[in-house]
Amino acid sequence: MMELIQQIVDGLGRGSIYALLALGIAVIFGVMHLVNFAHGELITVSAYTSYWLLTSGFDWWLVTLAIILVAALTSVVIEFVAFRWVRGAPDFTMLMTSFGVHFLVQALFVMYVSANFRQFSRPDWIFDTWKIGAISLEIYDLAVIATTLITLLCTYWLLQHTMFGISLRAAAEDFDAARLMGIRSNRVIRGAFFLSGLLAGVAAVFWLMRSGQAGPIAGLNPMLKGVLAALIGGLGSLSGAVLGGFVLGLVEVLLIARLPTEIVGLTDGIVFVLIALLFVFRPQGLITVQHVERV
Amino acid sequence: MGTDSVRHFVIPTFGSVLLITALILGGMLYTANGDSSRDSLVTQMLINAIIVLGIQIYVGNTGVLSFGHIGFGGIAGYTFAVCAIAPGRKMLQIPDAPFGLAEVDLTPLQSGMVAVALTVAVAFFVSLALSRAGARSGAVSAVVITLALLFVVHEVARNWTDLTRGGKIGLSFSPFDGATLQGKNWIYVLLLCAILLARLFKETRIGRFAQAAREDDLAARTMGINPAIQQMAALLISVAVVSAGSALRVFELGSINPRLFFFDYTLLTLTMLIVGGRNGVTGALVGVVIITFGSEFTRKLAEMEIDSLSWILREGLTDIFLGGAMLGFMILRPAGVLRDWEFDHWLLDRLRRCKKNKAPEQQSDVKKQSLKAAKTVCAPAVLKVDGVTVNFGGFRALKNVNITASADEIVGLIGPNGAGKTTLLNVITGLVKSDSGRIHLAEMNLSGMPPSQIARSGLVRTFQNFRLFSNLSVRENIEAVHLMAGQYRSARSLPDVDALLRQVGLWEFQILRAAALDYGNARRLELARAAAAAPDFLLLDEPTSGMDDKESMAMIDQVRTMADMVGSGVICIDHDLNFITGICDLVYVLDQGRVIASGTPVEISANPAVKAAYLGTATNVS
Amino acid sequence: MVDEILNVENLNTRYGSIRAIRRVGLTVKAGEIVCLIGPNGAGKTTLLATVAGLLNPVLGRVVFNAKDITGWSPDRVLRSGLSLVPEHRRIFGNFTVRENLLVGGVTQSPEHRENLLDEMLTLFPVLKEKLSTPAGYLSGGEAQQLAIGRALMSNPNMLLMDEPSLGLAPVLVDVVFDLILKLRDTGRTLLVVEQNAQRILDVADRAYVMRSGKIVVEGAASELAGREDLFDTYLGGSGVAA
Amino acid sequence: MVNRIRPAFIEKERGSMKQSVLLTMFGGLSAFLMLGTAHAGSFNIDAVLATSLSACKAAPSGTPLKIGYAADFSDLGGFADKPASEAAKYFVDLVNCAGGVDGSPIKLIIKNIEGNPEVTQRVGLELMDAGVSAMLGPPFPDFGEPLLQVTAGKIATLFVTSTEPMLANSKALSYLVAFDDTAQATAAAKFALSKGWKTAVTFSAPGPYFGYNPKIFSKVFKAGGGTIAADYNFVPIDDMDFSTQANKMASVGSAPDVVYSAMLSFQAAVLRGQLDAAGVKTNYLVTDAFEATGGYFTKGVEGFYHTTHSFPAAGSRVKALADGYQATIGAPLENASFGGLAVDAIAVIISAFQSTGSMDPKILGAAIAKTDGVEGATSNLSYSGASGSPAKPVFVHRVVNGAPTLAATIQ
Repeated sequence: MMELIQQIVDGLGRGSIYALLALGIAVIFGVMHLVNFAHGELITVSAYTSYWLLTSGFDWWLVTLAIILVAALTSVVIEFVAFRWVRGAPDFTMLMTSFGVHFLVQALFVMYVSANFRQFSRPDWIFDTWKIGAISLEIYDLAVIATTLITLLCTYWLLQHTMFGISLRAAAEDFDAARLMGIRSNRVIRGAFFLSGLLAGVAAVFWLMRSGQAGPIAGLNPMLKGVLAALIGGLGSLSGAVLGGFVLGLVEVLLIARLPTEIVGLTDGIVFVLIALLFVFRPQGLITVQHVERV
Repeated sequence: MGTDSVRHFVIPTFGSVLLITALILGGMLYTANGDSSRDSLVTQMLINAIIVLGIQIYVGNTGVLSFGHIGFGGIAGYTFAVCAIAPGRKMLQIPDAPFGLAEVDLTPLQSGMVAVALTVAVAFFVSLALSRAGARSGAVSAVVITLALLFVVHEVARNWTDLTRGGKIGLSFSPFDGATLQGKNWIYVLLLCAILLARLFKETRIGRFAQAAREDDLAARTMGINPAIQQMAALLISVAVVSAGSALRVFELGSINPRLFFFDYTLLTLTMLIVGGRNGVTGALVGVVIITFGSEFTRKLAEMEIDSLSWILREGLTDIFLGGAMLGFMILRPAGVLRDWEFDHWLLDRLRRCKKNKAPEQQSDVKKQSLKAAKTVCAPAVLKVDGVTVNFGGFRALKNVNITASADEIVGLIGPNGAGKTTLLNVITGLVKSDSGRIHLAEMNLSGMPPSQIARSGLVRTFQNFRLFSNLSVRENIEAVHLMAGQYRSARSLPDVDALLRQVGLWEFQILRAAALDYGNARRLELARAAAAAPDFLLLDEPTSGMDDKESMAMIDQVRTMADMVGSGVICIDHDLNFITGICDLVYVLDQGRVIASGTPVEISANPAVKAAYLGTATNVS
Repeated sequence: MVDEILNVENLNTRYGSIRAIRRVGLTVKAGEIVCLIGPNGAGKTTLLATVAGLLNPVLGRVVFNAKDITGWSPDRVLRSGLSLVPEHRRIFGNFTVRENLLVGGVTQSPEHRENLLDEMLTLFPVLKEKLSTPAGYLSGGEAQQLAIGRALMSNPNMLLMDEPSLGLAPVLVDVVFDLILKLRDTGRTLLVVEQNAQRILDVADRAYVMRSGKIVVEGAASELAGREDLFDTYLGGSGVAA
Repeated sequence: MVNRIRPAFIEKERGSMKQSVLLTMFGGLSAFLMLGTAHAGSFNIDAVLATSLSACKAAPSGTPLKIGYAADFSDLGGFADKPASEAAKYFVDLVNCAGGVDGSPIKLIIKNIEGNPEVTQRVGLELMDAGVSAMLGPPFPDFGEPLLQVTAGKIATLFVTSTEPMLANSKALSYLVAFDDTAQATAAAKFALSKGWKTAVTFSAPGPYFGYNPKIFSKVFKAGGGTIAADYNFVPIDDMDFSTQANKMASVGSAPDVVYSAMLSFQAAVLRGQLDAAGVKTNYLVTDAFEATGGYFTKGVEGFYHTTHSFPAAGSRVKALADGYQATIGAPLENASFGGLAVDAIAVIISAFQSTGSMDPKILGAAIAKTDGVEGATSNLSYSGASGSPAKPVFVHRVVNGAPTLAATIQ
């Protein structure tokens, strides 16, 4: 029992980061119908930012702010450079565009920075734990969960109660109708990328605190987890993405903890099989978004 | 039939042979200086071409984006390696291989066949999963499932060390026993097979159906095409080609490791496919050539030492080229360099033009085939709509609708906007489920059947907003449905494609892309396409909308002749009362989901309730 | 002409490769109700969509309030004071009624938005009770009122309405037509596409009849309403001389 | 003797432009003096490393000895091949500056394999077409194996930074320059036993390196009387959360004496942090991955032991290489160990060339298998008796106050 609680706490810690990444992907999918496989590049850029700032002696608190800002700006820049030209194109085109961006950013870092991993120091408190009975709570996990909850609440508030949020949701639901209401498509899409970048930035802070390294492919793994979580949740649904993130985190932890050692290495593979099965039997993901086709 | 087999078999075969000849000659020219790395580049390019063509068979014809094909390649590659590597070497590499695989000793040819067979078997189950998940053009579920396959193969290859020796190292042939390909004959043979398969598959019935579903899934289904089966067939064939190519790739590289068939290679092959034009075989080959030589050129460029340009001529340039090519093409020319242009189409066109110059084509008089005579032997089929009710949420779209139509008459369905006419057509063709009521055609109960089966049973429709197969030519639009009729409606005499084309006045435009037609012609094509299915009933949704008076009146004749040619009844929704009175034997009037009147056109125009429903007066029937 | 608020000249729009409207011209004077009637597929909706900026014309111009708005994006058109109530209403089903109205007021300053919201609630008392209901649960009539209210939230000078009575029960159709009159009384100009020709001719000042992408008849509504041959014209007759 | 003193001298004088000019002049002088005393035609690595590029001897006029380098500059192998190729270029410049080898200059041709197996084969063929007498190879077997298919025993390939035992095959003229993982893990186990550690926990992943090292370690550790308490699985590079494994280890009660793994430093640091937090205090012994990722300065690795290729002790050749490189190029050599291994590889080829006097790839390649006691930058290398893996010492570092100290040298 204690073991299970412990694993749930661990899983929520993992899932929080996934949830933030997935939410960012779902926001963009909502307004543009784009599965953004270039979302991980925001983490890559954040990683190099933290490396440069930390090795120049800046404090983690400052770096945190910088990461979030840089991620959000990068997201807007990527939209401006690439995605704005394929707006409204078939899904196939947009998907391949996002892969093109992924390729290019990676190559630019190999070209102009280094193919090597760059290490930077983690904050001091990162491994501190509180013991409550048999359960050890990592401060880090608590911080992640708390920050994620706060971020999600802020995002929720933003989406529900500000004109920007309402515009964003309106554009996600019916883009043309939203334009007819006076919502500027440029502004709302840029806003979506900015928000998505902010969320990726918050996720990046925690991801990087733990990984402590930057490399050209630093964003690949977080991108995959984010996309998977968003897919589990049903892509178009924002709450589904958050749910998907937590589900993915929990499933991973439970698999790592419960699988026999010989096949623990297959955890990612098993997660993929589960997701494929989910799509075979529920192609819309956990939460279904209705899209009506008129004949 | 003769000209058909020329167009769909002889010329494509001839074109494919010319294509491979061009590739081989080009390769020989490039390697003429005896440079062994150039030789190797050409070999690698030809192998990539096989794999890309394999992917093209699936992605091009069905429009479903697959990330999984390289995963299949991985399965094939490992199977091939495990079978073909000499037992002595395997004892060093994987002594603990399960099922005694370490002792297996097969020739490369046998191993290749085992690899293809095994992979196709796996593909069969994947195709079941894909069709269960409703894979179709642009569906996310297909992307996820194929991506999952790619990752699972990669993870298994990394973790099943007893069989694969794990990540980063993998299996390898002994560099001494001549594992690399002796001569290129095998590659040539396989490449020719791949080109022929890909090219001819496009012309087969299955290929045509798949392309129709790619262009418009819904329209294909209402024309009697069940995309799931075509996609399954396309997947199996394409996986077989990819597997053979992957086995060659492993043989040529002399080794395999998990990275060999993973993300990088998936993106590389997809880029090749997309750059050239994924819907065409010539396009796919051109893409392979462009990307191969483009990246080789950038690689050489990056090796150059020019101080002033060292900021760009450095490592990573090839990746910049690949990423840039992908991004640039997606933004500027998403359909690729050649779109779906085929070399042999162009060839045929040229040949035709030559012929025309020599001997002017005799003006063929279209003999209006009348099949009605043949049909009158048995009583005309009757379509009965019996007490159909449909609710959308709280809104009752149809209320206890009863309609009877006989296959020897033309029945009109009129009523104001929102009366439920289109909904009724949707119910009849199976696109909308009714909450109660039944639909019978002759003695058959159609309720609950999927749209494709209803179409095969003899009900085919057109759409208010066209749903043509827009990237297929006018002729191909009709041919796809005609092929369906040949398969499922062979009990009836089928209309001739040429006759249909001439009848609706599209003969001149037959090689035009359907998307390029103007309004009236597009409507006429929809009519001809539906007629090609040799249905018992043609269901027409607003056939004259957007046409001017002259065109509308001409349409009366066209619909009549069409119905005559294929011997079908017509149910027709329209607003144009002149059209309706001109064409219909019987008219039903719908308002707010119920039938408010029925009778001959004359009776109907005299009925005040009809006028009220249309123009909306205070005497509105409620 | 000072009182001409909307002027459409020689407008041609393609829908894909298809030319959906051809050489269409019409004018609307300030304070008028003008209706646009004609059979399905005549191009009425395409015309409204082009005026509102959803489609780009291949030829011709649209002048609104003395400004050439041809080719403007929909949000810019809206900001210039021209609002479209689209066909099938297109309300945001997952939004509450209040949120739907707020989206409509996205171009307004926050205070003004609140004022407009109050104004709408007095204009549409039905919506007041359902402020926090998801709009997807509204009945057809309520949804139509919401759609109109949402369009009015941008405080437009002129309203384009596409089939406002479509799919409504007769009682609700009355409500909608009363509303159209009420809106005119508040000084707004209306261009209405309507299936229910007789009813709209009763309230409109002038009418245009479209067929096959062209305007075939134009005249005072009262005059057209009295014409017995309208029924035939409307349904495909060879046409009455304008 | 002079060059033994030199590194310390450089340490002191670094930073001043004027002095560094003086320094290079002095270096040139000392090299000249040394070569003067050395036997003509022989090759002395210490002398070469002490050469200054600003005072070169007359360019050698013989047929150049061509050496190819199929290097991976992509995100996969760039971390190793970038610094290694930089050091190789620098070293070849030094050799040529010092008069070449037996009158022949060395020509180094570096080509990027771009992390792509197909390109690797083409690069191999291009290098062979260019007439190289031997070539250096990339760090990983997933490109090494395809390369060996085209070299096919016709030319020697020296894998500069790889430790994969399967790549070592003197029959295929395929050689390692670093010790292989068998030697590395055996040395680790011996070191653990010598510290008196009795119980160990390993972290492994299936496959080579990450799995092979722990496997050999366990075998040797058990044979020496130790116990392997448990083996935990992890995902190399990607895993950033070991709380599940840490909690499991904590629940066992008694901490092991040592945790052994081949994981990369940023991962090992996370593991250690989480184990510390879970109350498991233990020693950490990891492989050379530390220097691969240059992770000394992160706080999490304090006290770690790791097995590696070299130690830049004062007066060592690696230190001479790194310091000379920095003084000449103006930037530090990103990774001295990998740089040292590249110099080792060139030294081995030179030695084989000198012993046979032939530039024929087959003769030269076969001669490598018979070379003994080649003086390299990281250590001396011997190939005779081994099947392509050199016999050379394993250095065990310990991180103390954020800097490496030499804990042991295991032969």
